[in-house]
This record gives sequence, structure tokens and C-alpha cells, in this order.
Amino acid sequence: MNKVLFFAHLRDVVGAEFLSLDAAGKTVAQLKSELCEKYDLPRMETVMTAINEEFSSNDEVIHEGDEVAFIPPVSGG
Amino acid sequence: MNKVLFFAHLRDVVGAEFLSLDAAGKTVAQLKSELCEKYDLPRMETVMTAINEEFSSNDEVIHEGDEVAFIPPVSGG
Amino acid sequence: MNERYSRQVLFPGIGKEGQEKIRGKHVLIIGAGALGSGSAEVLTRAGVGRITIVDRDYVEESNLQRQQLYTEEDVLGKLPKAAAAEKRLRAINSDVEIRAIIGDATPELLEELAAGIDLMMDATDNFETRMVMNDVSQKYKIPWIYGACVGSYGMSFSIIPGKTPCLNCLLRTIPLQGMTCDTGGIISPAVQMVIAHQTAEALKMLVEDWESVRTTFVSFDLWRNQYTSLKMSKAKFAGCLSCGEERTYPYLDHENRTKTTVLCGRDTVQIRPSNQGEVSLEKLAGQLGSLGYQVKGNPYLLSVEMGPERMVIFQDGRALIHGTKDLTHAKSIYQRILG
Amino acid sequence: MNERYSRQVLFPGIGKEGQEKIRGKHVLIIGAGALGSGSAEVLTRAGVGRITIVDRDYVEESNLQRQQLYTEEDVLGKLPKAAAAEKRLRAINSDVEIRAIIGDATPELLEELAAGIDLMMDATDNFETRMVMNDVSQKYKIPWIYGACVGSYGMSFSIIPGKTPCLNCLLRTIPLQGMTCDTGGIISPAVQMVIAHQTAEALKMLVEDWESVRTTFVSFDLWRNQYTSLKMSKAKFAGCLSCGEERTYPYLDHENRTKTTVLCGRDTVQIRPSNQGEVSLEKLAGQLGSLGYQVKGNPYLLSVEMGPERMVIFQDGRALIHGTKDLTHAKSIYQRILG
Repeated sequence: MNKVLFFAHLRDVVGAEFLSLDAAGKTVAQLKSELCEKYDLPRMETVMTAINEEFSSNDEVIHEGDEVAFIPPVSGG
Repeated sequence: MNKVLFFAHLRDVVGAEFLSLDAAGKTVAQLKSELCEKYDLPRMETVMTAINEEFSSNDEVIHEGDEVAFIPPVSGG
Repeated sequence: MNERYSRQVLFPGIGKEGQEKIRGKHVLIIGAGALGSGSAEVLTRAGVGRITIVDRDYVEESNLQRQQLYTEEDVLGKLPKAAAAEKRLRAINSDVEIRAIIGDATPELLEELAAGIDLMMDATDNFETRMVMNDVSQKYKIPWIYGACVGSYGMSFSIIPGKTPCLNCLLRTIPLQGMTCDTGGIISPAVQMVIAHQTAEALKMLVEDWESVRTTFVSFDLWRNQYTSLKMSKAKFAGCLSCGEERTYPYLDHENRTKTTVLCGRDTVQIRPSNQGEVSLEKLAGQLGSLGYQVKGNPYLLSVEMGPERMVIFQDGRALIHGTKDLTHAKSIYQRILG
Repeated sequence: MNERYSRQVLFPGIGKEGQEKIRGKHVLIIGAGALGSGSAEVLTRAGVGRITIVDRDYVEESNLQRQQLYTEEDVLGKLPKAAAAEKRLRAINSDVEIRAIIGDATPELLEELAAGIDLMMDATDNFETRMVMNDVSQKYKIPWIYGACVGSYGMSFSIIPGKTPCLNCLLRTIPLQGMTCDTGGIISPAVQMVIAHQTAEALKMLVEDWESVRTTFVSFDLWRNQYTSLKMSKAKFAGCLSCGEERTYPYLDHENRTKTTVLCGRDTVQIRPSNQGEVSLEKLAGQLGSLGYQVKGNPYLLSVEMGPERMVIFQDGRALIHGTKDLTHAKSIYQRILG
């Protein structure tokens, strides 16, 4: 299983701080598009992804037990 | 073994962010007084102690693998 | 050493030598909103030799809740932010040479200013300007510090040319419709938290303590009690057009820039964003509606009342701002909503 | 709703209802130094109904590096901090009822002020006053938010009577010789970071979002890139004299208080701290010497030149401040060095 964390407005859309789901073997891009469909998440293509607190690109493969976090960059200032 | 972390000026006195030492079976108070003697640490009686990121009193017993942190309260403002 | 900086000189990370280095430096701050006014105040108090601050807006009532250099008098006087900031900064520290530039942070302006700048502070409210800063940073080898916030959420990352990944490595493209303070709201503690991180990194760079500069990407949510720092060692993208081997500095190029045009005789400005792409008009309408904006629309466009102006947004991100001929003002309105 | 607070009302954690609650509240800020001026500015901008701020010092040149409400003019005018703060806060937001009290935050004063106060912000520079705040908090059931910083290091903890542990649970006794900004230096980003945490918690409490209030003890070091938050569920001490069942509110008692006395005809004030105990004169001499103070001593006492005054410290923590008859000023000098 994988713990998937959502930050900022993504958390509001999903309705939870994290989800437990099985993402092992999937790429970050695959997980993003699945979540996009299920939760209607906005603008996932530019959301930063971390696996185990380390920045990861869209083609990184997720392993069993990895913690995935989605961190949307914001532009306010 | 135990990882023992030092914050603020304690880190300067010890000369390292953390030490690896064997503190299993000792109380927080015992570890404090041993470190006090060895490193001439100032005012350890009012330094806050955390075991595994949880506040701990002076008579708490440290277990194998516990991470201990010393966090000195400061008064500046 | 001046008594003024005595408490800072006492701090071992700075010391007398560090204070003299700070005194010799020139910092460019892009934006004089919440982050810009806060960073400018910290750096002015710290005794930076020269500070140049660029902003295109004037002080409005809704700024006072979080923009720390401004008062009610500045709102009444409709002062440009850069001018109001300069006035207050001089009263705080007459040792510091302050230069205020009232205008848009275009690539031309930033390239012109680049010579002699030691550090750029990000205090803008949109990604387009950040990408321009990012390219200028790489081209002229000037570090810059990204910072942004919305609601109780914020983030910061230090970018050092030749050493760290750059913003274009992380984002690869300008996010369309990033959250802004005008769409997600903002509380001032989140602003303060970003400023704390940005200015701590600034001081490290100004005293040239490169070892201490944070290498992680920090993000936090103060309302939800979250704080994370991400390792960025894998973030550098070899094919990056801003910092890679085949770099072209795409955001300094006229083609990749938001185009603003006054539509003849119509008191209207047309905005054509650099990152053309599908805008979800339906979602945007729902979002703006729930924020209290008056919104009308059909599947092809959305019309939003914004005070004296009216903005019409099309599916491809293009917009018309009715009720103004001022290009900079129109762009500012657009970026407030679409980031 | 006022346009002024529109961006804060947009934030879902506050909203219109929250803004009205903020408007109805009265916050007491103890201290108008770095933390106090920062917190006061954030809360004034946020539109708190009434703010009372207490401080005993006047604005000095060495304050300008980090104390955000003050200017060079305030230094020249030797204005009391509370008065200078009031002037600036009024210019920022004339909606807020500001009351400035120039004086020492004694137990008598705080007990007198307690009625009608919804929240106390800690912005003092010593543990003795914090312990008084802590007892007042427990006795009158007023939450307070501890905050402190030295160098690039800082911390914050929210204390809610009947719910969280109190400061006396954590410390059990007043730390003698805590680090202060006069002995360890301070950089302003560390101040901003504490303010960010304290004021975020303040807003949560003012809108009565008790679920979101942080329950952990936060500490950080911005120069060393550290951030920790400690769970505090085990910190409540049943035998605590401030919040336990057999409570006596020891710090409201005259016996447990620093005593100041003018020594007749000698232009000298004697300070007798509440927490009598061994002071390591040798260490203190080394520390003060390395900070540039002129120090002379023998095994029984230490003499330190401090501008126009001279302080003589004895092994038991007692001190004589030569060159003044002003009790409050003398205590302020003492606590700057001994915390």
C-alpha cells in the first residue's frame, strides 16, 4: 500500500489529508491521471510530486510502501 | 545505540548536531548529568527533552533505538 | 561597528565580517506586495547596502491586511507601492540606498538592472514574471529565492545558478491558473512564514555562507500544522531550456510572453498569455462565483465584473479587459485571477 | 464586509463569520520589542477589535535591526516603545482600538487587565514575566501563546487552560540565565518565523477554531535548516502549582518575584531574582567578554560596564545596577543579560 498526501487546495478537493491506495508499479504520471479522473483534480500536470520526501519526475515508478506527496506550486505573493 | 540531538547553543558546546551513543536503560536525568560532565553543558536541568519527538520528563527511561533531542528554552523576544 | 547592527553582529553566523559583506551588497526585489514589502523591510533593517524594488501597482485598501510597509494614508493618496515602500524604508534606515521603480518587471527591465545585482528576491504574484527572473538568474549568474503563498499555505526554494535545479526544471511549463491571493485568500502569518524563509536564505547568501544555504524545497500550511522539506537532488533536468546545456532562456524571448494590446477606440486591453492552453471556464466560473464575483458565461467565454473593469476570458486563456487602456494595469488584473 | 479584509475573508478558515469574531476580540500583548511589534502589526492589520500592549522600555538604535514598528525618528525622540507602537498601529488601522501601557508587566497590572481579555501574546524577553502570564492565564482562563527566539533559533507553544500543559509543567522552575538577544544575538528572520507561528495560532483562537490549534511544541533553527514539532501529550504535570489540582499560582505571589530596591543615596538599584541559585560567574564572564562587554571580576562577583550603567553580579544571582535610580530600567538591564 502507499500513503498519498495532498497539500493546499488539492486536499480540499480530495476531502482528506491523505489516501491509502495501491500505487506500486505505476509511474507518477499514471497515478496523477488516475486521481485526476476520480477526483476531478485541477491542473495536475504542474503539481510537484515527492516520493519519500524527495522531488520526483512524472516518469518515476512508485514502489510498495513509498509515501507520495502532491504539492501544488502557487503564485500568490 | 541512540541518536542524541542538540539544539541551539548546546550544539555549539557539543560541537556536533548529534552524537551516537548507548543510552538504553538510562533515565533522561542520568543521560543529562553524564553529558553535563563530559561536555560542560550549561543549565541542563531546564533543558527540555524529547524522546522520538515526544516531550519526556527527567525520569523517563530511554530504550534501545530511541532518538533523544535536547531543546533549550530561550527567553529572547 | 555601528551600535545599530550590534545584535546581528553578535550572531555567530554573521559577525563583523558578515555585516560588512551585507553592507556591500545590492539586492533586487521584484514586487512590493505582501512578500516584497516584508522582505524589503527585513533587508533594509539588516543594513543591505543597496536595494532596488520594482512594482507596477498602487496601494489599495485590500492590501493593508497583510502588506506591512503601507498605511491608510498611502491608500488615500493612491500611492504607487514602490513609492510608498521607498518612503517608509528610508524612515527605517537612512543608511540604505533605496531605489524604487514604478513599472512592470519585463525581461528588458530585468536584463537592464542585472549588472551589479548580487541577489534577487521573488515577491511577484505570477509565474510568468518568475520564469523571467529564473532566466535572468541563469543568464547573469545571480541567485534568486522563490517564495509564494495562498491561504495559510506557502513555499520557498533557493535557486543558485550552476548549483541547484532552477524553477523551469521543477515546473517545465508555466502553470496556468495557479492559485492567487485574489482567488484563494491569504492570511498574513503565511506571508510572514515565507518571508522568514526567504530572508534567512538571503542573509546566508549575502554573507556568502553557501554551506548553510538550504538545499530543500520548503512548503507548509500553518492552519493545518504541516511542514515539509523536500530533497531536490533529482530535480535538475538536463534538457532544461533555462539552465541545461542547450539553454535558450525561453522566457527572455518576446514570443513566450503575455501580449497586451489596446484595442483601438474601445477602452479595452487584450491579453494573450504566453502559455496558451485550455482554461476550464466552468470550474473558473464556479470558483469565482463562490468568491463573490459577479460572473456570466457560456461554453466559449466567461465575463467577470471586477470593480470598474470587466474581464472576458476565453477558453484558450485569452482575455479582454474592458474599461481601461492601461496595459500594465490590465495585465495586473489578469494575473491576479489567473496567476 | 469591508473591502479591507476581503482577502482574509476569502480564506475558508476565517470567512465572514470568523472576521466578525476577530472584530469582537480583545488581545493583550506583553512586550513591544521584536515579537511584540510584529504580532501587534499582524493582529492590527487583521482587524482585531481591541489590542492592549504593555512595554517598559524606550526605542533604542540597536532595536531597529528587527523591531518592525519603529523608525529612526522614534530613536531620536527616545519614545517609549508602547507609545511609538501605538502611533504606528493607529496609522495602519484606525478601526482597531489600541491601548498602550508604558510600564512593567507586573502580576498586579496583569491581574487588573485580565477581565475581558480573550488572548495573551507572549512577546516578553524574560521567563519571570512569562511565568506570571502563565499563572494569570490559568487563574483567569485566558489562552496565551509562548514565543521566543535567539540567534537563528526560536520556538512557540500554545497554552490553553484546562486543555494543554502549561509553561510551568514544561519548565518546573524559571531557567536562570536563559539565552537572550543581548547575549546570543538575533537575526530578524527568526523573529518573523516565531511571529508567523504565534499569530497563526492567534487567528485560530480568535475565530474559535479550536480543532485547528497546534498541539505540538515547535522549535526551529533557520540558519541550520532545522524544524521539529514535539508531541506534548505527556507533558502535563499533575503536581503543577500553576495548573494542577493543588494550584497556588506561585508567580502571582510577592515572595517569588524579582525584588528591586533603590539603595539610598547611592544612585544604585539592587536586584534580587526570584530564582536564587548558583550563577557560574566564570562562564558568564567568558561569555560577556567574548561579546565585547568590559568585564572585571573575582570569585565572588563580576562587574560589567553597560553604557552609562555598571552591573555587579554576585554568585547567588543578586546584582547591583550602579548609575540609575529607576527600578524598571534597572530590572530591564538585568533581564537583558540574565534572561
